[in-house]
Amino acid sequence: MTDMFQPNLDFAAADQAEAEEAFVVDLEGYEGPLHVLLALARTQKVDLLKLSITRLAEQYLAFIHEARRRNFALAADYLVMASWLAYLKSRLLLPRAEKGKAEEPPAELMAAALAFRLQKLEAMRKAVEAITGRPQLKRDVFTRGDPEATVIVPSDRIDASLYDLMAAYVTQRRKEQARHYNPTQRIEAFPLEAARDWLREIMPRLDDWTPLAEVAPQGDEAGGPSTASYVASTLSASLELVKEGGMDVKQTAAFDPLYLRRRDVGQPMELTP
Amino acid sequence: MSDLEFKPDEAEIERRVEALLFAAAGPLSAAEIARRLPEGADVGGAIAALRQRYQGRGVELECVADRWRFRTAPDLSFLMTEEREEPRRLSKAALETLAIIAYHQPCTRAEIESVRGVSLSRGTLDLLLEMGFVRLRGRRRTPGRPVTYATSDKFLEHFGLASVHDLPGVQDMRAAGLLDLSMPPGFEVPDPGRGPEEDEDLLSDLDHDSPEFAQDFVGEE
Amino acid sequence: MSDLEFKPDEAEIERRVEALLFAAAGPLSAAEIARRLPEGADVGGAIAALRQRYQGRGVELECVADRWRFRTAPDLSFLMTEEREEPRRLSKAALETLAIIAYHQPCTRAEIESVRGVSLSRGTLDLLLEMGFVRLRGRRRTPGRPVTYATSDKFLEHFGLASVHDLPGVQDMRAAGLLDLSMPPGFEVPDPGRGPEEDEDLLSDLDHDSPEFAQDFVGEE
Repeated sequence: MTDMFQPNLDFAAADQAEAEEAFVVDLEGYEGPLHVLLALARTQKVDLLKLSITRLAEQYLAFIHEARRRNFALAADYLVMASWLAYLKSRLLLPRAEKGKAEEPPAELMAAALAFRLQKLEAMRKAVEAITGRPQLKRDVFTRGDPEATVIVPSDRIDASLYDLMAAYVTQRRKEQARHYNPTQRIEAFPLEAARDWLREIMPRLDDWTPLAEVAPQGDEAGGPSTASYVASTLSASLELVKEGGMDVKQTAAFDPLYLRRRDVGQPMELTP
Repeated sequence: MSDLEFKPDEAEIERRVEALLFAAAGPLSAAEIARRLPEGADVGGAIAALRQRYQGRGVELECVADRWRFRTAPDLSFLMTEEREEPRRLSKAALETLAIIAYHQPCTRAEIESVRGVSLSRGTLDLLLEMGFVRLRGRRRTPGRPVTYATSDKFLEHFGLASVHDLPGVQDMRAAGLLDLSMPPGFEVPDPGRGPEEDEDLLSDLDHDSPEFAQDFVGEE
Repeated sequence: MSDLEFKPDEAEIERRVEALLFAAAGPLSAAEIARRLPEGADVGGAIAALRQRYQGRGVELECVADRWRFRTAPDLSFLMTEEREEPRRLSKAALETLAIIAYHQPCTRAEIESVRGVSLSRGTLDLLLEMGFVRLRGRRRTPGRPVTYATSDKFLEHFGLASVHDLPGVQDMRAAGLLDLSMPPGFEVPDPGRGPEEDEDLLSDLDHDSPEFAQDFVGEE
């Protein structure tokens, strides 16, 4: 690894120890797959550009395996990275028989790109060390504690940034929103109990698959719960009945209409009058 | 630090006293200085040496009521009062008003007040006009023909914007972490780059006789 | 005052610059100093002389964000226990984000995320903005016109840097190609947060339009 600046990077040593025990799986310590990969790559103790991606892939997969064994809920990006690495590794190892899919870059190029990215992240982490290692104002160096009574103020600055402007605007709009919000105006909902009673009442008629919207009671023009509330409460109640074994629900695809039907097999308990 | 092994010599003590006096929020007594130095350090000697060193410089070491502090050489005090320019610090009200004008321009005083929910004190708009961040733009063709306000070129310059189109929008506010889930789904930020509105007469159109009208109000930048 | 009759010599100019810098509440630019001195005064020479004079003292003259200020010598920080303010601790994520912005500025949120390989969590960027270390700088002239971020003068002042060119290691990193934001071609690290094609488009767009990211319309003020 090349130390391009700040030779006293003691954090490298600390991380080394951490990386050697990389299988002490502590996802909390990592921000994302790239940070895990960087920690793993350090154990190879080579220039990041000469990194063995296949070894790195193995290490990472072992890490993921261990993490799953310990029942960590792994974020999707960890798993996607795992499969991508496994794929890259396989492409690196397989002899290049014929040309791969035209649009895909050679595996070596993809590997080099990953190495570059790790190198870049590493450089940024060193940069953090280098910057925070500098003498900081009010921590290491101090300006005049008691400037003169008649102060010379740097005059060509106005204390207002674009961020201040944005923040001021949002604050305003938020306040305005709060003013218009009227908590006494409650939205009337279709009660769940009523929805259950309603379902029990019409159950005998649900021999065929019926769209949810038709099963739910129709809203009243003059006030009362909204149509959405009728549908939502009816859906909740029907799911309860499905759980109890009194009903079936189906949907052919996401966002398609839901269909309800009375269940014939198994006795629907006390539902039948 | 390495205090324990390292026995500071006179020059080092002098440096330390210099730093302490410089950074202190008020005058320090010899005892207060000694407390922060290694035992046996000759504080009196260091102060005398420093006093000597700063003799005739732009800054001198002064003793007030047995305490020591740096102060400007008396003959240079004229420097301190001359050409003193206060930085223009925008008050919260001014910044908020400016933000509303920026995003909702052109807008009238009543519109600003309706967003802010409080009435605008006279000084706020005046200040913005005087600073040159805001200009009178025209008149709304509504009863009373209220004046409309907009931002000026100086505003764009100060905030580093090429045009009012470049004001950060909803996406940017979200990216900067300013908007969260508590914001209503319909929250929108107007695009302030619109041309003159239908119901608005621009001041420049109105006042053929006195094209300088707007400038007169806004003042020199 | 007696400026008109009295032609100040170099030593006198140096005294005056010293007095001004000591009295200032913040760093002063050479222009700000010159404004308070007789016309034709060699401010640069005076600053160089002062810098020399204070070399190795308890107080030193330093250039931050193209301005000058006196500050205590870094090796004496251990003395300053009373003056020390416990700085707001920045998370690892915030520090990395700050470093990426500092070394790659101006850069967009998407670029920060692509370096770190994770999406920026709420609170990271807005904390940096709120602390004043980072500022919105302009917009990239690419589809979507994303806002670009840069470091502020306060960042340079806090870490004692004369300019962003003085960031530690920046020359070496640039020479090694590490500050290039465009990834090698065909590189698609999976990123469930964003569509990979979108990401790639963005990066290649950048490549074509502007190899140096100089396209930010906002110049330095």
